[in-house]
Amino acid sequence: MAMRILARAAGVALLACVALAGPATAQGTIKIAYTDPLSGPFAQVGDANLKQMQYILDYINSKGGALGKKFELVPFDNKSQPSDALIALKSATDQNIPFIMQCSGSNIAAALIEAVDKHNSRNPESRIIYVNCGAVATELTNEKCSFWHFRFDAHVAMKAEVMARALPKEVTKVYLLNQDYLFGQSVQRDVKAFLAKLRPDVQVVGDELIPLGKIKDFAPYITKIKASGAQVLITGNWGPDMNLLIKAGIDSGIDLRYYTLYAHIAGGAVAIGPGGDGKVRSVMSFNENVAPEIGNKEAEEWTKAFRDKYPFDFYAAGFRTIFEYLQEATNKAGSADPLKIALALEGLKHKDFLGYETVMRKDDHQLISEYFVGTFKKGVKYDSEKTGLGWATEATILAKDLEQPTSCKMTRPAK
Amino acid sequence: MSNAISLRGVTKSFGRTEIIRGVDLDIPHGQRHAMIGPNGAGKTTLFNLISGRFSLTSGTIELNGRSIDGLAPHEINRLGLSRSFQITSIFPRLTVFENIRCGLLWARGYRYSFWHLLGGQRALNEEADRLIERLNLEDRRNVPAGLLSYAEQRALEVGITVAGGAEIILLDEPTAGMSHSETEYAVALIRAVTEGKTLLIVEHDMSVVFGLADVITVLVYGEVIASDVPARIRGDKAVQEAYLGTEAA
Amino acid sequence: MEVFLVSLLNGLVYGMLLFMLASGLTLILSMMGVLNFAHASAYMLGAYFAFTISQYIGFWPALVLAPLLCGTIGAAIEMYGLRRVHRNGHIAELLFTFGLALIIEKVVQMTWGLIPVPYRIPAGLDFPLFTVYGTQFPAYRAFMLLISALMFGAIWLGLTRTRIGLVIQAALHHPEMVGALGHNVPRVFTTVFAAGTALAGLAGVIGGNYHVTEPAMAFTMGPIVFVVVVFGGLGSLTGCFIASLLMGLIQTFAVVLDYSVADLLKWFGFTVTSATPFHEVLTVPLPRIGALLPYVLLVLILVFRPRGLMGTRDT
Amino acid sequence: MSADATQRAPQGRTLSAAPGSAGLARRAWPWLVAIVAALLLPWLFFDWSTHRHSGFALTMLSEIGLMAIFALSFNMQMGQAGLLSFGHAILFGLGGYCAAHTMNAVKAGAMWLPVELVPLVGGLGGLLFGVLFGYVATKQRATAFAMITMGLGELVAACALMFMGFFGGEGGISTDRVIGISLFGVSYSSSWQVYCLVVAWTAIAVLLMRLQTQTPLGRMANATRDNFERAQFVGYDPRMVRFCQFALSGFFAGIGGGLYAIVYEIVTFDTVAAAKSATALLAAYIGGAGGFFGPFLGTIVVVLLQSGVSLLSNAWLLYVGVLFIVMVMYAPGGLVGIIAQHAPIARAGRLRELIVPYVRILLPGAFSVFGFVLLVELASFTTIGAAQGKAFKIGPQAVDPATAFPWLLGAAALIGGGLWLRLEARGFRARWDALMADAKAKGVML
Repeated sequence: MAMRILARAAGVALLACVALAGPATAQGTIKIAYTDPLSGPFAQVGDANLKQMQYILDYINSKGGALGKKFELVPFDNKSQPSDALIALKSATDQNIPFIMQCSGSNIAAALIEAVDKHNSRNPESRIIYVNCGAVATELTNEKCSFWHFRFDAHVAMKAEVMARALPKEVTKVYLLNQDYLFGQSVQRDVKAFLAKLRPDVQVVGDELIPLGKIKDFAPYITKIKASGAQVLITGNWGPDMNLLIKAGIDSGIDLRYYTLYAHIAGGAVAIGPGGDGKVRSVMSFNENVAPEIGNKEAEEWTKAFRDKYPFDFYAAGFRTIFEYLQEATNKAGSADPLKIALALEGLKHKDFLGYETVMRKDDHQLISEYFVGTFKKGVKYDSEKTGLGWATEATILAKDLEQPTSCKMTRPAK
Repeated sequence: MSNAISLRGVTKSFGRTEIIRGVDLDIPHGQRHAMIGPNGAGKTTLFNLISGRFSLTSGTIELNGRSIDGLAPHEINRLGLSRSFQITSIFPRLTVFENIRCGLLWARGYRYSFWHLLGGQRALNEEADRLIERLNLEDRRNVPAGLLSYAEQRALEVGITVAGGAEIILLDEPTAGMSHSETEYAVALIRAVTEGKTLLIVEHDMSVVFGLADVITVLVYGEVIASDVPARIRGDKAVQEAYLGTEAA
Repeated sequence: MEVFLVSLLNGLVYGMLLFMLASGLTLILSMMGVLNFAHASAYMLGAYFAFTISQYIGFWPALVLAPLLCGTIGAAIEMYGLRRVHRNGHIAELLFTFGLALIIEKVVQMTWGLIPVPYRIPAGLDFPLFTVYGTQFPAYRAFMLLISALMFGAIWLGLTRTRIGLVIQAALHHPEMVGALGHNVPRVFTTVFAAGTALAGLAGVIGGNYHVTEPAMAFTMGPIVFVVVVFGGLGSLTGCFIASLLMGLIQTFAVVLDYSVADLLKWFGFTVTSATPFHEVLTVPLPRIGALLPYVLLVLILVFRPRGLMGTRDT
Repeated sequence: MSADATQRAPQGRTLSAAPGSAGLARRAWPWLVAIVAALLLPWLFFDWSTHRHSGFALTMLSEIGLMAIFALSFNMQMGQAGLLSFGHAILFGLGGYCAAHTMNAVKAGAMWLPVELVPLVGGLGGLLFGVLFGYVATKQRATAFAMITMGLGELVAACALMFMGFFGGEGGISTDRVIGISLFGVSYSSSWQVYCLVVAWTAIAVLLMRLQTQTPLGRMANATRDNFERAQFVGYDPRMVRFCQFALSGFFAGIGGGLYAIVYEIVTFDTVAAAKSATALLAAYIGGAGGFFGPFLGTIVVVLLQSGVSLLSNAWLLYVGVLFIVMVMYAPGGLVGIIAQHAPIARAGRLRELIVPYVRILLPGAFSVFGFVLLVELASFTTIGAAQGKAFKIGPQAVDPATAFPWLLGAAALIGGGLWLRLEARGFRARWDALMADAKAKGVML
């Protein structure tokens, strides 16, 4: 009987040998390594991102790719572990892949920034650019900024400003509830700072930190929020911590509006459900109703094509901006050399597919683009996750209003 | 200081059941002392009290004139008392040699050392091997103890108990379940390895008891009903009534 | 007063949900000695089964069918898996259930997808039952309380009034005695494991729509259930019941009480000063670490009273 | 307890005589071979066209080295002392944090320490926390110990996110191994140099742990595992034995953590999290907790699964789950157990006669594995992978998973292979029993 295991072990060893040899890839493409959790409890994030990126890349490639080559995505599962992300990085640099992309988790982002920096200075022959598509800790383009790191998502402080700007006039009492780690703490700090600056009339009646992913019942928090008399709950929570929080609030029937950063991400709509009609807002770079709202037929068609093809929402269409930047910078650099591309990316201006102006700021490599606040409600053109409700744009904050100062002191490599 | 073990008014209750009811007992140095009594008389419980496995309900127990109240079993062991178990208690996944050596380690001062390599401790290893030879287990030296036959395990148990050279030895039915010849060998072994030591032994086999003991104590229902030299115990009416009469038949 | 009453109700609801999960594990752990890591997976399966069944024939049949399905799976696992592994020791059993948990999670992901499924509270129960100081108390929570109370009663009757129940009860106190009693040990084990799994499934059915039904729900619920079981004590359903309510209430009240652990310890006679190790940790306000409190209690009780609250023997 | 000889193999051969120089050489050569092999292995992946080492292979091999230390230190508790810990990673991770802080201090000029000794700092950190947590945890044993370590693990992991000072929050503590101080004048800027350091420390740590099993403490840890009550009556306080063993295992776990800090140049809360602890448990069990080197073998398998197979399939966790279940059901002694079962036959000199039977069962085995993998991948592809815009391929051949053909093929391979395997297994078992009987007759069982 023990032999059956041997057989299986042999199979595994075989697979492993193949793995060690490195994933075989087609020649003549420009590869982009992508690492995020693709298995385990957080797999949904990476998986949904991957599908949307693939759709966008197919489109970009149909428009000619760059330097006459196509872009190719090479996914690596990092299981939410920085060490695995670094192994992915090694694998990418072994294959001379010019880009590594990562969206989920500022801990992994911090590890990657450091590792890419060190790798590029130690191994100038196989440099790589880190494309950050969603790790939003503010310091990554401030104190911890790096020449090789380009962030294509608004950071926490920017999102906090979006939130403060979008807060309706009649709101005077807000409650803050965030996860007790770097990200949640900075949401807490930045929201308070921007409320004080932009909305001195607003009073923070409660301010709470909760352990990450440990709370199973949010009813007690709702009780406390109710008792505080808050009109709005601002939260940076994501995953179960957000889903359960909003669900508990809606179930208790209290009159409260929820301002979130991640309610529009995969799974949010289902978790909130019809009870959340008109109650939940989310700060987002895109939603499927933006295009019809601003009357951009082309963008709407392109978005709809994704919906028709895949069984879930196209919330990350903003990734298109990323790939268009990479496309443009690569063409401008005239080669796939990461240093040349990085220099081409600096200060690059680009009109995104919705028609808004964006810029990759040279000082800190932070993309400055427009941002939206959406309301989750009935009666929108494109609903979310088949719930009958969807995101309607409530406020659009333009790039020029999000130009925040940076403390970044970047060291640039000698040319 | 003349007594190795001294019990005064020892009682032990489990819940409301009193198992040991006021036992007084003195065992002088160098005596071979046997304890007999019917099943459930509390012999093993008394062993457990003396060796610190159970705590006393009331009374005092002294070893060499020192109270053992509140001491943990290993502390009592370090005072020079070693015991065996009725149900074989060895280290089944270690070899016979290592079992014996474990019995020696503390006594030879190795304590919790992680800087001595046992392979290099020649004196220690030779001592263990000598004891194994005396136990007649040299053929089985490198066999895991769990694979030994029952009689071999009992011999090993005695070996572990006496290995450290404790001054006071408590043996709980060392020959239980052995064949006649095995018993004979075991008794000779016990006699040899406990030479000059204080021995307290619980035994059901009367030939062992009367062959080995200097003094016999009879325990019935948690009380000492007699304690005397073998010849007089044999003639004791109360003992015969309570115990020997039925058992000897 | 307002906050107190509402928190009390919330704590009860959460505690009873915990109890539903933990009672099954108490039975399994106490009798079979299996640290069943797949227990929370059964909770998840219960929720997903209920979701699928309720899509076709409604919530009420699902309330019965889903736990039965979970129980059947549990029985199969015990008969064809655990029983084989049993002779290889407890660590093997534990790893077996660990592997099982991994497989169940992946299978759930492959069957129902990675994102949460819209498992909703049945329309018949989706209304506010009453309003306390302006906060609605949903009827569904009352229903959860009712179900768990009924379940507690049913287990109690089952254990005290049926033959197998009496055997199980005896075995809870002296697991080594089951065989000696001349009973069919494998059958008793299968029954217990199936029943425990079914209970977890039931918890999933009524907890899945109260919370969110998603592939990570087992992962997040797992450790806390162990805490409840060990805290309550092995072999004691009553202990488990009290521990569940206690954990529910502690976590609920921890949120509304702005004190630090240092203050709590003072209550028990420990004074925390700046010289105390970990004083930085101990002086953090309670709401911030409310969810960690169970683990603190777990460590404390195991160090000072290893048999747990009402356990019949040491853990 | 299973009665296979594997469990006892390490204790079975104790040298009672002091090691002579000949004996030393005899026992040293496997170590030397292993070290040389470890140093040669990366050259298999060397890219001769660019004259570069494969960073991926080096990092993976380094990961194997440091995780092997971690798994072996875990086994100092589980295998040697019978203490099942669910929170062993806290010792590993805290050691790593200490090492990272130290490197930063050295880099900042606040202290002097060569890179080569940084793992030692990690070890001392692990020892310190091992003493601290060991004091609490080793008050109990068995399940209570497991639960205490679980509680401690959860608490430390949560603290690692909450308290910025020592843990650096979510971003962790990043560091730079190129601190300019080296005993051998090496910069450690390349992965190859780091790998050599990892090999050296792995060899040292493994050797020390191996030797520790032959010390009085190591032996008494075995004794308390086997029978904690008996250990008391030979004068040992089992709690103290547990405590010392726990603290020492913290030392070695900390060395692993220190190497982690050097290899990855960042230490985050993931290093103290439950998943890391689980990895050690799995490695120890798969490899075989009964033998000393089992966890080493297990680590190789687990790291290859985690970092290798996960690149190929996002259903890798499912394979891990199945592997464990199959292992605990059919090979409770782990890989080392399987190997050790062959020892009597090898001693009887008839191992060669097993080759043909093995081929005969491996063939259907491979078939059923192929069928199983195919079915899982198909299911995974249709529900998760399809939308990633890739085609499903069996080898070079693209297959449409929407058609019945691949599913039928998978099912046929699985079921057919399974039935065939059952058939062949009978013959194999007969052959095996015959050879074992022969070994028994020759008296080479032990």
